[in-house]
Amino acid sequence: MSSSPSLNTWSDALSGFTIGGFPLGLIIVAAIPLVFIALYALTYGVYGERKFSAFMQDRLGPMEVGPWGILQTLADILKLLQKEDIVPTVADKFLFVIGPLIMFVGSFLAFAVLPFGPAFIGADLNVGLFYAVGIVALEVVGILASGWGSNNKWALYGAIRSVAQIVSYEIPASIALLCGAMMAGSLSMQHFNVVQSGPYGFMHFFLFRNPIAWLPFIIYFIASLAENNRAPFDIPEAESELVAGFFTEYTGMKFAMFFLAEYGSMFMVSAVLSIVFLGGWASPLPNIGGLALNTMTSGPVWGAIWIILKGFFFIFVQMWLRWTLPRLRVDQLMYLCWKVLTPFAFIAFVLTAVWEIYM
Amino acid sequence: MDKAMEEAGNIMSAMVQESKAAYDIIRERFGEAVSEFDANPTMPFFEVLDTARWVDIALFMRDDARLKFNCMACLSGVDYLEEGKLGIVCNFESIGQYTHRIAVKVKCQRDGGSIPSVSCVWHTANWHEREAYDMYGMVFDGHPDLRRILCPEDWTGFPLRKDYQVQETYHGIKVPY
Amino acid sequence: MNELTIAIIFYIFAAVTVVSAAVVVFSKNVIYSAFSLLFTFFGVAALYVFLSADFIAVTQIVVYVGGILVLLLFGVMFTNTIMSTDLKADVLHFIPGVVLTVLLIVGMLYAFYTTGDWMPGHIQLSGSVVERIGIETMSRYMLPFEMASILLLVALIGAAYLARYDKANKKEH
Amino acid sequence: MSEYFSNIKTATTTIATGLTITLRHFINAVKRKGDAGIDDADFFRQVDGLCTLQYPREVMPTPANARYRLYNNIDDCIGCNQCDRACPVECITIETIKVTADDLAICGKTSGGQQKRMWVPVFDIDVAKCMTCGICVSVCPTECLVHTPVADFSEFDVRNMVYHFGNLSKIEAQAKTKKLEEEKAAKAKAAEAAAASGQAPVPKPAPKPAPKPAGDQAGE
Amino acid sequence: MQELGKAELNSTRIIRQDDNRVIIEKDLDTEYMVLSMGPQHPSTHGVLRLECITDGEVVVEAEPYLGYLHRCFEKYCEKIDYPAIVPYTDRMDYLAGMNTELAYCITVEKLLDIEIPRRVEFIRVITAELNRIASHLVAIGTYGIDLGAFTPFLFCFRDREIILNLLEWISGARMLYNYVWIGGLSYDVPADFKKRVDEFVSYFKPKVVELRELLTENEIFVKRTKGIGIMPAEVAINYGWSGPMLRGSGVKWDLRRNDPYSIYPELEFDIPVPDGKFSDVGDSLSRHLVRALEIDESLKIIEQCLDKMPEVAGFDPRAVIPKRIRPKAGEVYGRAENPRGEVGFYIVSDGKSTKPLRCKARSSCFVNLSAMKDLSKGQLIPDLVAIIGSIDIVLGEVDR
Amino acid sequence: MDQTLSGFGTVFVFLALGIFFVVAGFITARLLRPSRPNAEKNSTYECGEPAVGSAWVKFNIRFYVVALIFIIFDVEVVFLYPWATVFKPLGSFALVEVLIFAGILILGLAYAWVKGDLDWVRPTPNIPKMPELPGRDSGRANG
Amino acid sequence: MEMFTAIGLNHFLTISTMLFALGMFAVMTRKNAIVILMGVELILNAANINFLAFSKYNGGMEGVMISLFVIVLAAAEAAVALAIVINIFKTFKTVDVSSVDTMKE
Amino acid sequence: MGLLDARISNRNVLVTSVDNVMNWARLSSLWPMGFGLACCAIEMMATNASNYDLERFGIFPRSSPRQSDLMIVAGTVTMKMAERVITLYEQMPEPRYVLSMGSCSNCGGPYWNHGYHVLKGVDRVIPVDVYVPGCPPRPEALIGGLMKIQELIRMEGIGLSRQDALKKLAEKSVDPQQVIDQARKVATA
Ligand code: SF4
Ligand code: SF4
Ligand code: SF4
Repeated sequence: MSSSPSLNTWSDALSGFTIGGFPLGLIIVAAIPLVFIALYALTYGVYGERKFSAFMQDRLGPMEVGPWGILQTLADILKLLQKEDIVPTVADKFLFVIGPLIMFVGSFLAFAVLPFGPAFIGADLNVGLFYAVGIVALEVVGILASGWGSNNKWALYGAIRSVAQIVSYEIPASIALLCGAMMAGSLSMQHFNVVQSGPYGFMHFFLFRNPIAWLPFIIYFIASLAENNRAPFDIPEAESELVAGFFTEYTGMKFAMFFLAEYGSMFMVSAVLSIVFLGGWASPLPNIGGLALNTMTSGPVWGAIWIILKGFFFIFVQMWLRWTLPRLRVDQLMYLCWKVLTPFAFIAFVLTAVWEIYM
Repeated sequence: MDKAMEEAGNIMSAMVQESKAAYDIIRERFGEAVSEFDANPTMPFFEVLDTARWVDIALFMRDDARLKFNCMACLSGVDYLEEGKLGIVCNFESIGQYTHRIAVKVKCQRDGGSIPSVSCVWHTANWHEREAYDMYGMVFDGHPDLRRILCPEDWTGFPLRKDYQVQETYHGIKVPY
Repeated sequence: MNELTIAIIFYIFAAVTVVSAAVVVFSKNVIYSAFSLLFTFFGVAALYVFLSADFIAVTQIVVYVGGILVLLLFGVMFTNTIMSTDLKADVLHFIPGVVLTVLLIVGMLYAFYTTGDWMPGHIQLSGSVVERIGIETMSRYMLPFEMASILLLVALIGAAYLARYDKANKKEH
Repeated sequence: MSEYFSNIKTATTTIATGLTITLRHFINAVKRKGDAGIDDADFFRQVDGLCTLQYPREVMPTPANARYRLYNNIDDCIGCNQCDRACPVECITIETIKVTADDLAICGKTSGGQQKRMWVPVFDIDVAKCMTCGICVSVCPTECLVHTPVADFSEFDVRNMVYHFGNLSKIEAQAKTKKLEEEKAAKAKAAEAAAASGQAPVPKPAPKPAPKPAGDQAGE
Repeated sequence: MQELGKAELNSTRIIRQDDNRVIIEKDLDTEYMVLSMGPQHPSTHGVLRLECITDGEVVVEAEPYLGYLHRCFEKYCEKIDYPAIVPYTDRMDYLAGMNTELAYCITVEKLLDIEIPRRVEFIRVITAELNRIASHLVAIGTYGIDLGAFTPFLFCFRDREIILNLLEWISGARMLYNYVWIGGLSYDVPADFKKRVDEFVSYFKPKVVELRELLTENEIFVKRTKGIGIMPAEVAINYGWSGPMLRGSGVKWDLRRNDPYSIYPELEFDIPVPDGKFSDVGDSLSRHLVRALEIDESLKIIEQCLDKMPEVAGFDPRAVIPKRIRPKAGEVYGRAENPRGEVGFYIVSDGKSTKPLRCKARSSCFVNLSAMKDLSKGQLIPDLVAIIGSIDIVLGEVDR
Repeated sequence: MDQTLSGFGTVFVFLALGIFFVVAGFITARLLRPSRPNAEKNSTYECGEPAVGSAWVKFNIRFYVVALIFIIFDVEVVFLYPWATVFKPLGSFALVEVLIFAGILILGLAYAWVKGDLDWVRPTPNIPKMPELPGRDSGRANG
Repeated sequence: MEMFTAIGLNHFLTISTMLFALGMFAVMTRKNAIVILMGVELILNAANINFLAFSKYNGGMEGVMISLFVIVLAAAEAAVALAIVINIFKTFKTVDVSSVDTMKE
Repeated sequence: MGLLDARISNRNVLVTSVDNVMNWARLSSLWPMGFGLACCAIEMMATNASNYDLERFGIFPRSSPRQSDLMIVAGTVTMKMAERVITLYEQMPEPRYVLSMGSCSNCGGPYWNHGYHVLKGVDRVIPVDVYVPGCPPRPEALIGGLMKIQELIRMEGIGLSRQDALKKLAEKSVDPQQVIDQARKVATA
């Protein structure tokens, strides 16, 4: 069901070629580029993180593997493929294996609703945003499975901390996104982009259109950091406390899955943030008089570029924070979530509602 | 040695004099339980002859308003092979109250000897005594937790004794080069 | 062709749902029960999609998987220790249970398949389900909606109190 | 309540400060510090920017007195054994053979002009054990034992780290030993003969081949 | 068998058996977990092992286990000559080799009763203070890592690298110098030394400020460390704490002032102690602050020394080194203020041999760490990490 | 065919692809990697020490309370999302209604706040004391 | 064949029956209180499937709305029930319902 | 049974190119276990830090042995620690490498003669691939040692044991005596 008939998702566009009503084959065709974008984002997220962090720390970062080290992530993955797989004797074999799977699939599924351009989206669900918020739940279960399945104390600590953290921050995160949904009046991811695109570029973005939007924007950003276990909320995998958190016992490919899932969700939340508050694929450049910058920089290809740029910008900010700040403690984390972010999220919610109705 | 002592007896540095004053207070209280003052110019000390009173002396040293040796700077085990004794040497000082310092020696028999533990007077003695036990094997009576501290639990011998012979293997790993 | 594809997907999810539900019920290990509940909930969510209730499907994931399941898992982890008690759950009243269950299945299925006119026909809902839900909660289901909040409040207060209160210790902590 | 807000405020400002600092570094990453060694006058010319040195490609010069791999210029070694005795780790093994009188010329002089009186067939330094403390170097009278600035010399086999600096091969060493023995025997014979003939020969100095005086005079 | 603890409301007991394994007997409510932190753990700073008995995230008790780096220093002292011990003292506190060397050398010098040339004293103080800065940089940097801030660590190491370069330039080695010899130094300083150190000081000052802004003043950092692991002054003294640890508890005690050695009496510097405004006196933050402020003081000392250092033409730093070091019979306890506190050497000489009869190293970290068990009770695991970090242990010194 | 499915069809494809990706990764790895298990290798990692006891212990109740509060607010959010899509046309009345709804739940939050359920209870840490005098068997506690 | 490929109401009803039966079975036979709770969740899910199925094939919003409220109920139920179970566990040190009812505090 | 376990007798072009790719991946992403024992560990940290930056080579430390490929034994291994080192080594997944850093772990180093509690060389308990000398080794030396490990990996292949690789390397490498001669040249120059 397409709630926005004016828009064609890519799969819709291709559905003319199907013989039945159900274009499964074409969906696959449509999905594959997305998959690659996702994987690309994952691997280059890792590379970017290394480089950015290096530059912030007066280092060079990966240099020797490929020119400027760009093949580093590839080598890492290839290497992880070759690593022996160890399943500890005391571990719960089933949960140990299923954990990374759920984790990865959970973070991967979220990509299905990310629009990469006016006609380039996996699935334009009319509950897209809600779906994006909810799919995190899978990761939670994956983390619990791997933490419990490892039968390792560090892993269990990491998992429980992580789950408590993710579920807590889901509340401010979802309320903050709710504010976005209220501004857009829809939950469809494409709709967000459509209502935020226009000739005046960034002036259409909710962040600039609405004087209160910065509050949910910041709240969601902070909460998304916590949901991804990013610093300063990386207590679940706090190296200096819990060795490696819930994936302490994981080797080789299974570990790679966590790795990819982590960077996948990083991109995911960054993209959601930019879609909901910063117009997603909409071009931020305004048309100035005769200079039709906006028109020039719109379109399917530009859309993908814009959203990836915006996503990467927020990934950059995440990294920037990570390499600057110390880590919070678990009670401070809960304090921040329940006593700062949640009340402010409610305030933002009320203000947005009032603004939207009366202004 | 004798000459040095004589000299020291005649002209004692200010530091040694302070120690002497502190010693006199202890001597006054405990009499024969402590030995004569040794005005060693680099480390003036006295010895506790009656080891049973060591804890009392320690408590007195810590709590007496004139002494206030609130800090035990160091406790070293020593092996007096010729005398057939093991001993400890403790260096005391008073932080924030006085400037005097003094060292105390306590000795015990080499085999099966024991020294009362002063870990109930200074926390710091706890680990130091464990270390002395670990290295020399003297027992500290009343120590709350007298285990080896540096060597593994199942290590044989007391490494710093002068007659220590290193064991050949430890858990199947060859020890000597 | 496409019907068949859909049917296959449906059967996959149906199978996932039922099999994992069976694991939930029959597994000796409570932890496995809890984790296979994940698949049940997920499968049920997929079935909701087949029933055009996409919002409910996502809600299912959000609330059941993200909330209830986590709660259950925590419950299992709190109340069971591998070390002292075993995680195996014993079976009680087995025979009457089986008998009743079989009777239930047979009876219900009989009812379904003999009643021919369950379906008055495909009436498609117009508009988005989400928006419909929004409107309905604000209008027709206003009272239940507000009651739900009170219910949740009461549940929160009660559960928090219970979790805090330690009977053996006779104190809140 | 005011504490609540002031907390939020301090947190925000301090985090912002931190972020500015890291961002400054990020922006400064276009600059590089370069490979100036501490000896260079402009060691501090570039204080911001990346400080990474890409080691196998770029090397920062080590100072002249850097103490890394030991090297013995055996041509200058007089076999005095001082280094061996001074080494706390005992990682130098020296075996010496006294030079026979007729070999003195072959054996040669050190670069300092001192006559060498010892063959050093075995001069092994176990660099795997050495802790580069420099004590041996400081006692060496002829300054033939030196630390080189070469630090990077890892091996696949630890046995390769015993460096043999001896100036004689095994066979040569045997030959020299034999020669020495012969000379000794000859001397003994001569001495006997002298004793027999009643002439007191010049008494042979210390039988140990350790020219201690030489060590002491240059060794401080 | 010893009983370690009990859960409050039931019959859970934690028991240490005779073979020293900890077991848990019967548990009912929340279970105690025995968690072994270390020897390979990112935040135990080496090979310390803490056996934590935890109740959820709360540490009921953490018992430190040492000796994973017991390298028999004291045995060595009895086997080798006085001057040869110097490189081993380096390896004791490997982060502050210069200071430990200095402590050892002044101890032996006390025993030998020799006068040291003034220039040597100045060079010793400069190098020791440089090394103190380097050591504090490591302490602060790794403390940052413990609390999750990685970048300050790298900044610290970047600046430390320059100090290492300086010290390598002087002594020939980067970390384990064997530079301070009994009665002198191994080399005189290079010609440009003063200029370079001066440049370093002016380079380093803004970096200290940057570090403070990045880490010490960061609200998260403050919140993580403030009020954690409070040690009252009186107990700190009783525990024998020294150095920044003791000063963190508010006791103004610095051996450079209270038992002065070398040329410290001629120099002006403050002894930073927390005033209780920014931190609670005696907590982890205070200890961190003391270290951070000491860097400033050390810079001050270095500047003064550079001013006052006499230039002697043809100076031979080995001039007064005795040919053979064989002290007369006697005992001595000498000490110096190391970055981590008081490092003392108790040396017994029998007057006959060139080797000490007994040489005990009083290690600052060993003593500081002994309070760990007491400090750890009732802390959360992250706080435990914060406390260990604030103690700033160097296992080489703890285990010797 | 139902339109909803086509949207979720993509999601299904993503699901399938995700699983496929993981499984393919695992299989490739399985083909490549060596496998030489031994008892020590398969032992639980605990910083190099042999692990004492199982990690499967009952966990702290606090985590449960967090999940509890979460679930309540989660359900609330479920109601708010559909409302957010239609609240503009519905106007003030709907707003008031939702504010009452949210207000009641915020009451719950306030309750939890006041009752300290939102505090991560930190036990009062031990402040070291002076050693106790001999004669009492309390060396343990302080030593 | 038609019966299998054309997914209709009966398919959903069958599945919901199965879930319901499994849930019932769990509730009736299992001793572990938490598994009983899981059984209850299964039953609620089965009910929800029915609501939605009828709603779809009858074309009203009632089913959807009711299923929404059922989910609310399920959440509240799970929260409170688990709190009770945990409390039972704290008191009786077991979650075995058969032993709990014979026990006294 | 994975490919890396296989015994392959005929090594054709395909096998070698697969080898090359896999070796490249392994050598480009050597993750050491963050594991320091003594003074050498500080130099190891210094090597990881900005000035030498091991991350240039894709080497970045992991704190869990499960995710590491390389164990840098940096420092003195004592008797008490030896068993832990074995455990940690065993807990690393294969293929794994060991680099012994510093005199102490090479052969006991400064503590070899009287150090009753020091393990005289970590190769007594675990197989060591590369020995880095020095006390402590300069960061340059550690990097050099890591490059040696990379060299070793380059020589490895499917069906080749580590010994074979070492042999292959030995064929290529220079005689240690030549190293000394070279050093002589350097010193005299
Ligand atoms: S440098 Fe030190 S350890 Fe090395 S050979 Fe010389 S004296 Fe021995
Ligand atoms: S001290 Fe110098 S001259 Fe004497 S043996 Fe050693 S290297 Fe040769
Ligand atoms: S080799 Fe030297 S630097 Fe390394 S651990 Fe041993 S003593 Fe320390």
